[in-house]
Amino acid sequence: MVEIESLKKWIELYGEKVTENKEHLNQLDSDIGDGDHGSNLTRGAAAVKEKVSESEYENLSDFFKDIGMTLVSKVGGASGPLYGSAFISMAKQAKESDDLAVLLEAGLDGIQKRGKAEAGEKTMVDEWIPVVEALKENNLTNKVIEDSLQKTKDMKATKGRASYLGDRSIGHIDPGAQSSAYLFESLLEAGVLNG
Amino acid sequence: MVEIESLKKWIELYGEKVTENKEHLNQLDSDIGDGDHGSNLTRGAAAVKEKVSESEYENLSDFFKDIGMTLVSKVGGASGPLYGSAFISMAKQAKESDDLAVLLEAGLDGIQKRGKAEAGEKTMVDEWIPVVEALKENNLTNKVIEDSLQKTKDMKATKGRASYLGDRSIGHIDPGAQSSAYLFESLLEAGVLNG
Amino acid sequence: MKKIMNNPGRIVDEMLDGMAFAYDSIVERIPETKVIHRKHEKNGKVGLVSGGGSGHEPAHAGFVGKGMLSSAVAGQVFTSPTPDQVLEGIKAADEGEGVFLVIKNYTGDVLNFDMAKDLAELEDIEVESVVVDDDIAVEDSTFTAGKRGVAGTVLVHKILGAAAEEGYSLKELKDLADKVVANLASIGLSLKPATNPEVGKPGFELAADEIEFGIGIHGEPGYRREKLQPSKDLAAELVNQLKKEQNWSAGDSYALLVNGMGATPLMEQFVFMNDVKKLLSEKEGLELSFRKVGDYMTSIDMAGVSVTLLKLEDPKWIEYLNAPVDVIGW
Amino acid sequence: MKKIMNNPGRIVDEMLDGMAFAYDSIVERIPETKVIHRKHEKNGKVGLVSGGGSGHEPAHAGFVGKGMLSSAVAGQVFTSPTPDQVLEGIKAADEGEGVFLVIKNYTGDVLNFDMAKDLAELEDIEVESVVVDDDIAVEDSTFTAGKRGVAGTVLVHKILGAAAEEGYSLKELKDLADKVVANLASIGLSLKPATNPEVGKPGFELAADEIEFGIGIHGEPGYRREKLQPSKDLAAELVNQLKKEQNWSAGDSYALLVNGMGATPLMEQFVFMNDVKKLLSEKEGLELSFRKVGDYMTSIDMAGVSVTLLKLEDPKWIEYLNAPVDVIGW
Ligand SMILES: Nc1ncnc2c1ncn2[C@@H]1O[C@H](COP(=O)(O)OP(=O)(O)O)[C@@H](O)[C@H]1O
Ligand SMILES: Nc1ncnc2c1ncn2[C@@H]1O[C@H](COP(=O)(O)OP(=O)(O)O)[C@@H](O)[C@H]1O
Ligand SMILES: [Mg+2]
Ligand SMILES: [Mg+2]
Ligand SMILES: [Mg+2]
Ligand SMILES: [Mg+2]
Repeated sequence: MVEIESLKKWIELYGEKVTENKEHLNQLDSDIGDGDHGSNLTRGAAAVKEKVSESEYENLSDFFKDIGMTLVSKVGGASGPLYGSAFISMAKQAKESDDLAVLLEAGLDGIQKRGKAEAGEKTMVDEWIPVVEALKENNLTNKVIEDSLQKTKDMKATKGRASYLGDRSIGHIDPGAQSSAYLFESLLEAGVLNG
Repeated sequence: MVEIESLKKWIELYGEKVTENKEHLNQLDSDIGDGDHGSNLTRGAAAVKEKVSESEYENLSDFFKDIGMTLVSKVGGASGPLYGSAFISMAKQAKESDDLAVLLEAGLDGIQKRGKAEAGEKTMVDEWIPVVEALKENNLTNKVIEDSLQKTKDMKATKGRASYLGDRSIGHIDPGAQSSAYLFESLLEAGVLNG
Repeated sequence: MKKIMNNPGRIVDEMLDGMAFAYDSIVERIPETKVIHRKHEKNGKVGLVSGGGSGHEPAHAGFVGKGMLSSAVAGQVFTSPTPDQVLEGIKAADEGEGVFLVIKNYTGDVLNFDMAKDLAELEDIEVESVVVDDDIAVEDSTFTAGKRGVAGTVLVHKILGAAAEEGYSLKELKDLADKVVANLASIGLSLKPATNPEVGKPGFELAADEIEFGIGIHGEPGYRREKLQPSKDLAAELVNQLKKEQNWSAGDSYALLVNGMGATPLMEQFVFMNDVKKLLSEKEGLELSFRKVGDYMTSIDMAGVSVTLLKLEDPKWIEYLNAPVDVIGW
Repeated sequence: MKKIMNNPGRIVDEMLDGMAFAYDSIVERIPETKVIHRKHEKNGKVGLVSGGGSGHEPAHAGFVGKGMLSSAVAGQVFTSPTPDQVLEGIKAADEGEGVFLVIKNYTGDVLNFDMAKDLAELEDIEVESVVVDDDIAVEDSTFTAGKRGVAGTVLVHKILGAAAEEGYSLKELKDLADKVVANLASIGLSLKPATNPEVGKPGFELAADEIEFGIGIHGEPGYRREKLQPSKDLAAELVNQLKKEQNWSAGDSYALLVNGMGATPLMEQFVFMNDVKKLLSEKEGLELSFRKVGDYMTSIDMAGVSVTLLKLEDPKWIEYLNAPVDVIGW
């Protein structure tokens, strides 16, 4: 069972991490994309912060829905609808469950429904899948997060903008996997799991 | 009295000098103009060479007229009509005189009628005036040519493109004076005066 | 980065305001949105909406007006607009007969426009769409996001715009769009990368004597780098790629667009057109029934050109390409 | 130098061929000349001819066609065309009612066009002319060749073109031209110099954080260099210079042209327009009855913009500015 307060903390930390690492995310995206992933998410993070800090939430679903809608309407690009769909899907799931593993699994499902990416295509999905697995088994650690991230390096992108590079996408970390790693690191730091 | 053969030599040498020094003329023109004086005259020299080498001349006037018309129709820019007018004016004068000083004085007159520049305005005129003077006194030397050229350095341009620079035109040799210096150096080298 | 701008974060807003002010007889900006809408009065025709990341000016807002787009939705530079913005564009364009979306094939655009379509249908606006994927530099396989949408999109706008103006139904527009896109192929090259104002440095690097074939309009990688070479050789390379893709027969009728990338002087574009002409018209014997040269689908300040060929399957398309329009950038 | 070209010495020829091919319904190249002539059939009106060095595309050939120029004469890059070429342009333009020349104020252009005028008169073609000198960055004194002719020239083409189309006599065109030129003022700035293909290196140097105010369209020096600054400050500087020159009163009617120098993305031009608007319209209260943004009088691949203001002394000028044309570049 998760508390809204700690979730707020989570999302706040995530926003901070993305903002601090804006240039790094842009750089990763420059290497295999168009260099805007950090700028996109920073814009989204600022909007989410404003939205969430202004509101009182009675239930998880409204909280996730606000985040999802804000991301969808502020981020743009590929990552906007994907992260947005994750949170909107979590909002739906939150009406039935408050188990974090279940919620994040619904989030992953939202991303995959929208973006059609499977494991191994070098997208954010490659960060989400192992994390959701670990959560289910109750052993999400920074190592899991970091290992999955590093694994995207050897993958060849077959979805999204990086797929235009073909083999040349190999050797680079996927920017969306990196921003997802920040999301899950923040989850650990915010202590949501201990809640 | 001048011979057409030596004049042909003169014009040939002039064309060679301009062509060899194309970059230098462009550089002088870059400093205080638009950097094309060498390219303009090289284009003219090639056309004059073709025209003159194809033709047999019975009289001076036709020879000068061909050169003048060719320059007018091939050079463009400010220097095209000015050099062109010089030779066309010499062609007119050649119907009455074959004295080189008289001819070149007519040439200078053609330039000034067209371009309205007086002495001291930092134009080709500042090379022509002292040369014509020297020719009249029968003492044209490379020193006269070089000295007049160097004097344009301290002048402030008040005609042509260089005038936009105002005081900043000071300290640079005028490109049209430089190309005119080549014209007169060639005159000496071709031995027209000894003719 | 040397750019005429104030705040990179506000560059799109200020651009849209400048555009709406300068051409207020043709377009207006819908307040509080990133939508440029035509002033042309509504007369019960299908609305045509396009858009995408900014930085491709005059695309897409420059094609809004009588005879072309009803509205254009601008995203941040090189970033797809969001679904709520696209929805605003759709709502403005709707004249009761449905709205047709022209989407360039990028994951971001496809996802955002698709979400907008869902939203519009919730508001009872019928929506159809086509995804333009004319960039043959990219392989169209399951291992890529598919071919990218580039300059050929502008020809789609023009042809569909004229057809919509003529009164085509949503369904008819969809059929026409599918046919046009199937006959469309583009390919580009770059001499100098673009600098996204929000990023502040060039999207890639090219040596002083290097060019890249097959580059995308957001600086996506091309298929080969080579030394700078004469225009006629550059033209030959692009034309060869197009030839491999399309089945040319002498006498076939094509529309030809030579498109500048934003920082390529028109002088160079015309020289390039002259070389392309020699290859297509004199050597291959194609009938180039429609020709156009200029900046239509740019990539900010990239130097380079692209060539688009549209096989004119239906002679009516020539009419549509030549139909008069009242827009800023055609 | 990175340019799409073959032989720099043939760049103008190839450009003209490319242009005539691409737009053969509007223009033709007169064989063996550097003249682009409109295809519009002759109907006994005064012919309008302009031209100058190349490198300013779409000027001048891009303005040839119904409602604007009858012919445009192209010189080498940044070099005035020669009198024989101008004469060809005049002859092509002549419909029996005389020919009017629009000359930009540069020594070369003035001398060559004047010689052409003499030649045309020998062939019994009546010729009148105006010398456009709208660049207020240069002092108009006996110590200079006078103010330069820059982007405002395009508005002269447009207004005179519409008037000629309406049937103005040579004398009436001359009066109109003099009035328009007297009310015209332009000023520009540069972020990056142009490279003349025949020269091979930039015409001047600017540091990475430097801009120059008052630069000419051939890279002639401006009046001051400063650090790069926000668009609104750049706009304020140019607007202030124009204000010093023209006597503005709130409510006065002006035409406004924001002109790109060739390598300036439209995005930046629109942002700049937005800042100019705030100053002229919101602060000074001018009535901007006609507005236009884009590349009209460029300087090859220079990055920069210019602002042109034309005081609309006669409301008819607005009509002329808005009159339809069939040209490549308006
Ligand atoms: N089809 C997809 N499914 C899942 N994730 C995707 C897909 N396409 C792209 N992504 C993710 O989006 C990231 C890029 O996001 P971003 O740079 O913001 O958008 P854009 O590519 O439109 O510029 C990629 O690094 C990748 O992780
Ligand atoms: N009014 C004038 N009278 C005499 N010479 C002039 C005049 N204006 C310019 N010139 C000469 O022309 C030269 C420049 O020629 P050129 O570079 O070929 O033409 P442009 O200035 O049109 O590019 C100057 O260096 C100067 O000597
Ligand atoms: Mg990206
Ligand atoms: Mg010069
Ligand atoms: Mg993007
Ligand atoms: Mg010149």
